[in-house]
Amino acid sequence: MTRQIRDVKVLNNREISKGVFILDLSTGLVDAAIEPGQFVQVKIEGSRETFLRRPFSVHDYDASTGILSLLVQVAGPGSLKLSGAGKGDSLNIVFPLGNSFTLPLNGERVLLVGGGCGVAPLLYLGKRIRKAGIEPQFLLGFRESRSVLETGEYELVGKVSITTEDGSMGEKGFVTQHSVLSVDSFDRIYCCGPEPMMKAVAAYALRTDTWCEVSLEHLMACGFGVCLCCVVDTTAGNLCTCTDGPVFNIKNLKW
Amino acid sequence: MTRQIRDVKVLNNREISKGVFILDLSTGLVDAAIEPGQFVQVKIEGSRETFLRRPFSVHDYDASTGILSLLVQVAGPGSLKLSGAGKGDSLNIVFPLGNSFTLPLNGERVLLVGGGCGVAPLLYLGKRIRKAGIEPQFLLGFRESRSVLETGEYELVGKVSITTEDGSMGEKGFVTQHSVLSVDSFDRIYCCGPEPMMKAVAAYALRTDTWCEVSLEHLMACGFGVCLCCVVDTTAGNLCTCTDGPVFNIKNLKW
Amino acid sequence: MVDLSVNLNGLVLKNPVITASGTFGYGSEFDDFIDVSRLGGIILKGITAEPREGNPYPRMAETASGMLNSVGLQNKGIGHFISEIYPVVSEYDTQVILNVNGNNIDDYVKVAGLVSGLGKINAIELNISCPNVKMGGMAFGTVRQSAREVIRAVRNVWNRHLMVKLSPNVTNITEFAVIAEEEGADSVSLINTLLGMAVDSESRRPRLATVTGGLSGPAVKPVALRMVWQVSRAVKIPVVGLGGIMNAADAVEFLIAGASAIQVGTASFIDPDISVRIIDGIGDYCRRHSLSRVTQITGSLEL
Amino acid sequence: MVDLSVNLNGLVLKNPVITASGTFGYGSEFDDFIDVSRLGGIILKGITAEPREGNPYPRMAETASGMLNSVGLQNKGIGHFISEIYPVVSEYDTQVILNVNGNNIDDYVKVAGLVSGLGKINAIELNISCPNVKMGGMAFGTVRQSAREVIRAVRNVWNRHLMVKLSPNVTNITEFAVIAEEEGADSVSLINTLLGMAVDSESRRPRLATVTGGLSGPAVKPVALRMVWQVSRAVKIPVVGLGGIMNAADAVEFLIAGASAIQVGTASFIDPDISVRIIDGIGDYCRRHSLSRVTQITGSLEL
Ligand SMILES: Cc1cc2nc3c(=O)[nH]c(=O)nc-3n(C[C@H](O)[C@H](O)[C@H](O)COP(=O)(O)OP(=O)(O)OC[C@H]3O[C@@H](n4cnc5c(N)ncnc54)[C@H](O)[C@@H]3O)c2cc1C
Ligand SMILES: Cc1cc2nc3c(=O)[nH]c(=O)nc-3n(C[C@H](O)[C@H](O)[C@H](O)COP(=O)(O)OP(=O)(O)OC[C@H]3O[C@@H](n4cnc5c(N)ncnc54)[C@H](O)[C@@H]3O)c2cc1C
Ligand SMILES: Cc1cc2nc3c(=O)[nH]c(=O)nc-3n(C[C@H](O)[C@H](O)[C@H](O)COP(=O)(O)O)c2cc1C
Ligand SMILES: Cc1cc2nc3c(=O)[nH]c(=O)nc-3n(C[C@H](O)[C@H](O)[C@H](O)COP(=O)(O)O)c2cc1C
Ligand code: FES
Ligand code: FES
Repeated sequence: MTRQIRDVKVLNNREISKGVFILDLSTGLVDAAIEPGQFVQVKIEGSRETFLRRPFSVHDYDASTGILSLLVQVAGPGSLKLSGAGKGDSLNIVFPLGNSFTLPLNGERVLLVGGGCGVAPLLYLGKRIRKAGIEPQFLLGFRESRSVLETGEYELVGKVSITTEDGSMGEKGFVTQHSVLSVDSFDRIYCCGPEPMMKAVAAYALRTDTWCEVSLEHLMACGFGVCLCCVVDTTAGNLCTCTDGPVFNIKNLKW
Repeated sequence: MTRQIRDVKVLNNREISKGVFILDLSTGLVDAAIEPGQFVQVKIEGSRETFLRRPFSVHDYDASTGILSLLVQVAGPGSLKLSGAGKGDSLNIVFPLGNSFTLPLNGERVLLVGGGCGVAPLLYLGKRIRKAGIEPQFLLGFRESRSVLETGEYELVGKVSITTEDGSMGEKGFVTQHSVLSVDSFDRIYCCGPEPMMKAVAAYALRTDTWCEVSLEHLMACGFGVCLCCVVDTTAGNLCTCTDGPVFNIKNLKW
Repeated sequence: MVDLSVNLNGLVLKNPVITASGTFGYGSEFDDFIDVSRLGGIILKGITAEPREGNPYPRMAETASGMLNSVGLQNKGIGHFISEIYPVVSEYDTQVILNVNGNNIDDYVKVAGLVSGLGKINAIELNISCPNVKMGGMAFGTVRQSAREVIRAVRNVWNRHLMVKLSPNVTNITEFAVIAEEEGADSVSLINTLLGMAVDSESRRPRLATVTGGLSGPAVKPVALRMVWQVSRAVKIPVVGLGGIMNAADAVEFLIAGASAIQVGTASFIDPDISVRIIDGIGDYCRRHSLSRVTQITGSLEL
Repeated sequence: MVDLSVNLNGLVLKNPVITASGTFGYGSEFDDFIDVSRLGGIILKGITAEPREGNPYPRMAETASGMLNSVGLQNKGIGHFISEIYPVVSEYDTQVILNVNGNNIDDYVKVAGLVSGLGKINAIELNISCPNVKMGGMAFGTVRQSAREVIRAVRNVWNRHLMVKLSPNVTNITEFAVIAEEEGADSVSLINTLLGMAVDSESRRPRLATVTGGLSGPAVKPVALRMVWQVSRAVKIPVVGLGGIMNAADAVEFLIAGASAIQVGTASFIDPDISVRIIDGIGDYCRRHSLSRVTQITGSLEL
């Protein structure tokens, strides 16, 4: 889809966990080719500390209504300001940006691994995979039960397994320690979360010789390939995470 | 009164004319020694264009309730942001700042001349003068009838005469052309408004040998006498309009 | 009808708005957002003789009303440009200007020489001021003698429009503008980024892998305006002003201070369509002030 | 208990927070807001031998995350200071530092000589970097030879702590720091304001009566941090860092970059109590990072 600058209206904003919000935005764009893994750059008006836009993954997109959802974790002034957006507020976004996840082929077994707010792009990816006839397995890792995000929507899409570091919910430990990995095997792993967690998942995938794509959250200035600030060192040299990514096959990363 | 930094709550904000707002602030300070002509420095949070505080005159202060009112004309980003403040919002102000008008003596005839939003400090001044037993004459000049501010409150305090440049309300012309100046004479003139208007009033006062104080609106960085940015050239050299003023007797100005 | 065109010492622009090097890619990144051909000119991302990987990540830090970058001239080299990019940018109906960089004089000369064969390129911008590439620990553009030598060497091999981009990280920028003029430059552009730094207080680490980087955005506008004003009074060649221009009012300020044209940099990251909106805004300004030609604004500061 | 005290080459401060010259008046303007004696030190507004009226109004222009000023050292002269202000500031239980200025070397020497008789003043800050006062069209602090001469002359008549305030408007600030060190300065403070300018596009007039003025505030912080880092690696005498410090995190960044103490400037205009809140915030930072002495932060940048 052609990238565009657009004023969109906030339809709804709800806190799904402490400091984590889901914003539903009315894009007015029905049936648009917005792919899982892509992101939007949000302008944060009226905040003295935010000069640049802030990137957020497409958490969900309903092609029939044109509603695009973002999952926003409060991390600093920009996300804080965004978390306070109310119904009817206008947001200026540039979207859709970036490449997207490679969808699986018929009959493949798919694992979606998310850590904390790294789950953001996985719901929409899961929905698209399910639509193509595959029931994905979600494996979601959190610090503690308090920080676990609502999983209802994910359960409609596939199986959901959870780990918490303190064992207060699901299995105790990191996602890479979850029993699902020893019980089942997968053709494709998709992963998004904090970098140490993605590196652990990548190591698991390499060890088990499993195909794996990760979504990188590098610092971005522009988001559409002109500033060259967001680079990641790959086997093909420095690539932009905003245009060549944010999704990369781990075999191309120098991890 | 000791100057202080204080968070105050907005009790009410109403638009009294296009782009002109009155904000009532709950200071929690009852019976405070806030004098007519003094001003407050308002911090404008969440506006990218406003680094410094913005000065606004004390438009009214009710010693029994501690409510302090500001009259805010939208002139740029700071006043625009302030004009959008809602009931319950918190504002951080530094106050009370500056000197104050010299109150008249018993039995003196008093004229209060305001131009546009320069009326801001005159309501509270008029109230204090009335309380001291003198009924002041207000002479308020505006561009056109559309920009005339509500005069109800002023009428409770004294006589009110109005000029508009286009004659659409009151007498046509500038304040210095108003008939009240040829009919009556005054012991004291207090004036606040755009500089050309204050200069015209000062010229009238000098011509008629009338005592006259004006309130200057110079650009300010600090508002409490440390930056020396707000100076006015006086017979005593450069003085700060924020501490030596904003009220000056015209005989001390090099106008 | 307002005449927005400007003539920079022979280089004719349909309007005074040029996009700044390193902030506009090779133009095509903006095709989704604007009609690039509406611009007065586009300056492409900095090019070098050989491919460069640039500096390590992180290369960016946001600061108050600005940003630091330490990209370090990542590019695929002039050879790749000629074969892959030149054919594409030649299609734009605007002045396409190449930003030429080097580690030493030979590099600069080599690039300029190769560009001479490219008919569509009427001008190069000689970048002697990149704070992220060093020569003996000091950028070319901060030492008078080396600035003079590189300008002279390039002038020898390049006979179309030569714009020299000056560094603000000097005691007296007018000296460098005068040197450019003396060595036959057709115009000067300023400012490049101010050398700055950012620290993360919690991790106690620099926020850029290279520790220091170049500051751009509205934060630097007062410094840029001052330098444009100083330089425009010191030389006769046209001055192209930039640094923190975010809207048409900012652009007009630079013209008033003495610039004949302006460049839009960092602002394009935030509003990819801002450059064309600035063209429209300058037109509005001219109409509002009853000016029939944009050139009437240049140097109109009333003292 | 965190030990916040710092020893600047013999000048002991109870904490590393000093208020910057020209932004703190003579201290008493802040009595309503804070207990001035809590500060590590206060630097009084710039003083000259003779009274100065300063520059004409307007002297201030707000810019993106900063402000320009062209006050021009308005003050009533050292004589007035000694008789009227010195008795008042002597009451504060903090290091009271005088910011010394001049049009020529004799002026500086005269002021420093007179201050020698004031027992409470343990340090002067030699301001060779005010962009609003010129000497032959160029500030003292941007020409090596004149910087050296003025420091040497003052060092001859002043034997308590000599802090030299450096200008950021130079190609290489470390050269000036080294000169200060060579001439026997006890510390250097940086940065003074960056020379800038603002224009009103509608009236086409400069926003300052003097056209150019000094830029301060968060906009300059990246430049200031970079210079503090460079200078702290180039000299052995302590570095006092300033430029855009608005909160404790900013202050800590300067300490990490190499400053032994910091100054709070423009921030005091907006939050008159910010200097003491920064002291508290630095204490909190030390506790959070399990540091028993604030001096452990200085120069702790991890490369
Ligand atoms: C492609 C992409 C997709 C993203 N998707 C989401 C998402 O769906 N939901 C979500 O909550 N967050 C997402 N992020 C991260 C989000 O952009 C940052 O949390 C946000 O920009 C922080 O801005 P701030 O002003 O709140 O905090 P800041 O003060 O700017 O930063 C707070 C912390 O976040 C880090 N950070 C800042 N900017 C970025 C950035 N551009 N990328 C990564 N980390 C950053 C900083 O290093 C700092 O540690 C995504 C980032 C990228 C690059
Ligand atoms: C002592 C004093 C009392 C004041 N009382 C009132 C009042 O009661 N009601 C009211 O509406 N306004 C008052 N003003 C003016 C008010 O401070 C400015 O309108 C306001 O600061 C503009 O801020 P802004 O961000 O909206 O616009 P900006 O973009 O900052 O400025 C818009 C226009 O206002 C002028 N301006 C900006 N700051 C000031 C300033 N500090 N003083 C004067 N002019 C300025 C600018 O030159 C510009 O022309 C007072 C000013 C002073 C100094
Ligand atoms: C990410 C980035 C990359 C840049 N790369 C170049 C470059 O390659 N060559 C160059 O001459 N200037 C480069 N610049 C400097 C800009 O062209 C411009 O001089 C500077 O950013 C100031 O303008 P601004 O404040 O409008 O951005 C770069 C700036 C940024 C922010
Ligand atoms: C209004 C104003 C007046 C100043 N006067 C002086 C002065 O007299 N002497 C001096 O050395 N610095 C003076 N300065 C510079 C400050 O001390 C400081 O170096 C500069 O503002 C940068 O710090 P900041 O960004 O924290 O304000 C002045 C700054 C301002 C804003
Ligand atoms: S964020 Fe600018 S190129 Fe990727
Ligand atoms: S506004 Fe700072 S001294 Fe008056």
